[in-house]
Amino acid sequence: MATIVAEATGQAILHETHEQSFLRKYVFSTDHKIIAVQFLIYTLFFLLVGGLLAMLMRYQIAWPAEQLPLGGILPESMVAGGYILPEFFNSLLTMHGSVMVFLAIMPMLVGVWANYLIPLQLGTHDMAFPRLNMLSFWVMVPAGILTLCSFFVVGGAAGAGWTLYAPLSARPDLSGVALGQVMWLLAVVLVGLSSILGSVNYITTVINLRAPGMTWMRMPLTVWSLFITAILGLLAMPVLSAAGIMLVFDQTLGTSFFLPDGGGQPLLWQHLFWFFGHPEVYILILPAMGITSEILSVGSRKPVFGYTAMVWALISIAFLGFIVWGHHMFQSGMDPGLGLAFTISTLFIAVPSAIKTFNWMGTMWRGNLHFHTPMLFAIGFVAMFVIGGLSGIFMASTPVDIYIHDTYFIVAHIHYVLFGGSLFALFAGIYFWYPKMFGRLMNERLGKIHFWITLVFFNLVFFPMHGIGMVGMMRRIYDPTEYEHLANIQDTNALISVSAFVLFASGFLFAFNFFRSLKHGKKAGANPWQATTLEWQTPSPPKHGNWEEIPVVYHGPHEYSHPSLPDKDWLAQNERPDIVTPAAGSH
Amino acid sequence: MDWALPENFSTQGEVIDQLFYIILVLTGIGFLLVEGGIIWFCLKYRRREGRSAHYTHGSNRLEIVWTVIPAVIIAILGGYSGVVWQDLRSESNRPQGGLEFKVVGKQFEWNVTYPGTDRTLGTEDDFVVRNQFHFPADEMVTVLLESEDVIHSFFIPQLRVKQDALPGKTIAIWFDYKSSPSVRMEGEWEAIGNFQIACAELCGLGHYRMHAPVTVHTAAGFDAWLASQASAAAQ
Amino acid sequence: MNQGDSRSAGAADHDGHEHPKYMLIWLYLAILTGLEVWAAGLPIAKWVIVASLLIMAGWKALLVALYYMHLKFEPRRLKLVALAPLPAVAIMIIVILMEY
Amino acid sequence: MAQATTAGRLPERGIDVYTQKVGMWVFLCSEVMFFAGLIGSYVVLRYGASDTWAEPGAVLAINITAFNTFLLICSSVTMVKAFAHAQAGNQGKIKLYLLLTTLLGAAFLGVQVYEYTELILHKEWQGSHGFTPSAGLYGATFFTMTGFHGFHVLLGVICLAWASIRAFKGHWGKDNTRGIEVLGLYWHFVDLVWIILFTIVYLI
Ligand code: HEA
Ligand code: HEA
Ligand code: CUA
Ligand SMILES: [Cu+2]
Repeated sequence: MATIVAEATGQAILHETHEQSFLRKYVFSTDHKIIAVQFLIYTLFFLLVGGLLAMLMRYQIAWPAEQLPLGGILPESMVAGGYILPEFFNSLLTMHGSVMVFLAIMPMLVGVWANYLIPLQLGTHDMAFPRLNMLSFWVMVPAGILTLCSFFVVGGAAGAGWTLYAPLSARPDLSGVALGQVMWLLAVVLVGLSSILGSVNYITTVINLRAPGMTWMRMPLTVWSLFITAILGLLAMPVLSAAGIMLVFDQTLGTSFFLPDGGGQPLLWQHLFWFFGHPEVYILILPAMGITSEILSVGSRKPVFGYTAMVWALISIAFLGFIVWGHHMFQSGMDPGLGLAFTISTLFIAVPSAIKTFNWMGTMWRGNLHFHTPMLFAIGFVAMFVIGGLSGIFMASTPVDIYIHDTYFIVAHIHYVLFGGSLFALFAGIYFWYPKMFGRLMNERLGKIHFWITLVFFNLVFFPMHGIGMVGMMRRIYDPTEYEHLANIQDTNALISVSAFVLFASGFLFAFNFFRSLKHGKKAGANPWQATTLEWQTPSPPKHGNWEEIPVVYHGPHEYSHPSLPDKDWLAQNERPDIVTPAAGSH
Repeated sequence: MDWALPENFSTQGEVIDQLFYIILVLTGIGFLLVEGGIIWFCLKYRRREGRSAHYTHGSNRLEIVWTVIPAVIIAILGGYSGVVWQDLRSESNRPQGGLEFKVVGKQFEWNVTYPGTDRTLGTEDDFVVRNQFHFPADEMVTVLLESEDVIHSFFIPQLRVKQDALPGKTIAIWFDYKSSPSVRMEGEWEAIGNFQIACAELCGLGHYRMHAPVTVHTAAGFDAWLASQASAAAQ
Repeated sequence: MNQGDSRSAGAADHDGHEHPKYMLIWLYLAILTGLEVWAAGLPIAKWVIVASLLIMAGWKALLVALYYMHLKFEPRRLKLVALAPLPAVAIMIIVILMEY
Repeated sequence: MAQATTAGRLPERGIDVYTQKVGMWVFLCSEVMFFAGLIGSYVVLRYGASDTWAEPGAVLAINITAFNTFLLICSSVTMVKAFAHAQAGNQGKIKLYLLLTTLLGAAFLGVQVYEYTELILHKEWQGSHGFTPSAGLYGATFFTMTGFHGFHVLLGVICLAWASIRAFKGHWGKDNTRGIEVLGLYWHFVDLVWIILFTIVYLI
């Protein structure tokens, strides 16, 4: 009986496709693939916005005494007499961080890839709750609009850092930002809502809608990572929402949750923010790890090395992620005893991370490496993430953190894990799944040029930041030349900024490739990378409903180069393994 | 272009720097291992016609190796960091009866309350100097940090000191300045070190210029300075 | 939507168990509420009151979750889903309380 | 690890619970965290500034809220009754109990609105007239927590009203109980949160 019902719903979905208006089909669509593409366009736009903000910031930091070229086109409240104003600089850095984290990288990892890949890789017709899914995108739209508009209200956009430490963030009289801050918080509450709705969907889908034979330990690592990420989002985002709402009340209703004058506690904000914030940074890295594992396996033509260990490492990173948030607060006046506990728990995250790193290398070991663009970015991910992860060790050691806290050492760390990590993997993912999404391949040659420019200039931008951090350059300063101890590093700042401009420009190369290939890319066929997971076993782009018939899964996700396979080096998850002799599988 | 830790002048800076370099070596090894491995694999196993990849799902023995080795390193590092941290910050190690200053951050300045000639805070002869921090060398001094408005952070890079100043709370930190035998004394009050307090926590639009000069004196020079300031304040 | 969805519609949740005595639970909850209100005003040490109130509240919450929300009769994996956030809650509250 | 070679096992069967129910439980997990954030803050703030709290009963009216708690408990039992009758297919009883639940929920909201107005307009608190959200941490936490709970009740009542209308159209029945069960889960959760809020906000 079960299968009959299933087939019936499947058919229903398939049939729906025919008589749909443009609006239903592409705008208010409930098809997970369309929603993923909507998210992709949205997040690429905000990646551009976040990058632009960074460029303005970099100009100011490197040449604080120079006038901003074309500064005149910005309103007086931002750039006066050609100079970026300090309050605008604060908005720039705050909104750069927030836009990148909340509107670009997080929705790109989760909104795009969880939506696109979970149903396809698990072999179902759609998400568990398609309409909820649509809602989770449309909730993001007002969030984006609020964010963009906040630049133009009186007082400017939020300016207390993306961490919004109270009391600065709670008192317009002290920060000079009133409405902008509230708009920021409302936007974040909306992002939180979107991410919770998304998470409910992803978790339920993974728990209940796997194709027959798709056991837990046969799920592709991407799905595993997205599943764990959804759990993190589900449990962390509501705490930020609760805290954010209290902060809005402090600003607008005259409450004093985080204001010491009324008996409130500034540290409470930090605890709540980081209780969310640390799981959040793992939300930003786990899917990237999953994507990397997958692409490395495809590119090396080898099964993922240590699949089981990879799964458990994901789970333990997620779990540890909830008990380390205090490492952002070592110098905040938190109890020193707590600092000790948080040091230990934080350092232990290096263990599952090491497992992942070495397993990625194990995957490449004795492989047959195809250096196509996705593979290059995936390798780049491993190489760059490790640098960011290792710099995390410095900060996790409380005594060392006394010195490097709130310096550019932290900024270097942030970008090695977020750009070198998350964004590299995202680029890998886009190059990899683009043919599935749009039926055409992105241009390989342009892709490779994009990769090399990104790799080189990314390192030129962010590696020196370790250096100037060691010198003691603080974060979030408008004018480093104010300080005697920073006198010698202004040339480094200039180097960083120039490289940052090139890095930004390379984004347009990517954009060009992206849009051009929609029309002119090489036709992809169903499985251009000869990959094994289910999404490649259906036409590109897949039809509404994904499958005429739900596939049946016979074995694990990454079966490449099995010695007994006759004329190809891969075995799709829904291919019967009859040809494979038992026992040969183990090493 | 000079990317190094600035010269250190404090006792706590020594252990911090030492720990920094220990971690640098450990992570440096990890870095070389991983990056070297990646490059090597990329060269050695790049695609060649006719060769196929080695089919394996992994090795439990290796998993154990690369779980246990980092775990051991981490445990030792964590333990040692913890010991150092306790030494530096645990309330029970706070120097008793030494010289104390109260430093209050406020948008965008540092106001220092000096203990006066009786060298104790909270007495009649305390006086406040705006945006100037003087203290004697070779003595553990305690700073009681407060804030009037938002969170600031008291940062003196050359002494490896950093601590947030929280409104509504007083936080004690302690540190010293170790003079070297070859110091040059400058001026009337025998100044031997000049630094800046920087504010390391975003505190509003003047955050970037919230700095104050720090002057370290010889013990004698400091006493003289304190006396002169105290009498000036008394008038 | 497909397999996952349809398979269990029948058996498990319909005739898997007797209906719990809903009215009895209701009485239980009402009496506990009365007890709480009564205990809150007792002239005894504050911490005793707080502790007993918390126990009673927890008890009531448990009754609702187990019987009205049928958690007691659900498969183990659903119970796991329901319990998942509790460690996070515990850690959060314990740590932020440790500051004081 | 011979994954490649294990031929197709039986399809793994999810967790034997229908999807909407799993979804609701997953959603409730996030609700737990939301209220945990609020309650955790409440505990910490109160612990740090206990002198700004009044004795239980001095400002907040315990009797009225005890009655309100009772209303919510009653609505929970009517809700499960509606579900039980849906399973049994008693159309009349489904309508009756869903309607009752809706009304009880609405009554709860009514009492809360009354309570709020009394507090804001007529209560003396720390010398000022009116106990408002800006009346110190006590007022702030009180209104935030009960307000968000009230908001959840409101959403619940709207859904219940919709379910009742459907009941009158004969929508629910022996083979259509899921909507009622899932809505019930939400409703009981709201009750559960209230049980805790009532205790820590009013009684302690
Ligand atoms: C994707 C995001 C991401 C990721 C994955 C991480 C990963 C880690 N982070 Fe990071 N972090 C951020 C994003 C991220 N972080 C952000 C955005 C901030 C700043 C927030 C702000 O203030 O604005 C921050 C800040 C931050 C701080 C606070 C610093 C401060 O403000 O003073 C600390 C302190 O402990 C820290 C530690 C770590 C650690 C230990 C890891 C670990 O998970 C890393 C583990 C990985 C490895 C260690 C590498 C692989 C392992 C090996 C090669 C094995 C060999 C290694 C050893 C044996 C040591 N991070
Ligand atoms: C994922 C996150 C992410 C990313 C990608 C970046 C990218 C960059 N960041 Fe940022 N950064 C943060 C997250 C991120 N950052 C965070 C969280 C902070 C902390 C904020 C705080 O302190 O509160 C921070 C802070 C921060 C600072 C410190 C500010 C300060 O403390 O004063 C600096 C300074 O140089 C900086 C620079 C840059 C630069 C030069 C880039 C460049 O790499 C940008 C390069 C440009 C692009 C990557 C865009 C290219 C893309 C396109 C052109 C799109 C194509 C379009 C279509 C297809 C439509 N960042
Ligand atoms: Cu004070 Cu920054
Ligand atoms: Cu962290």
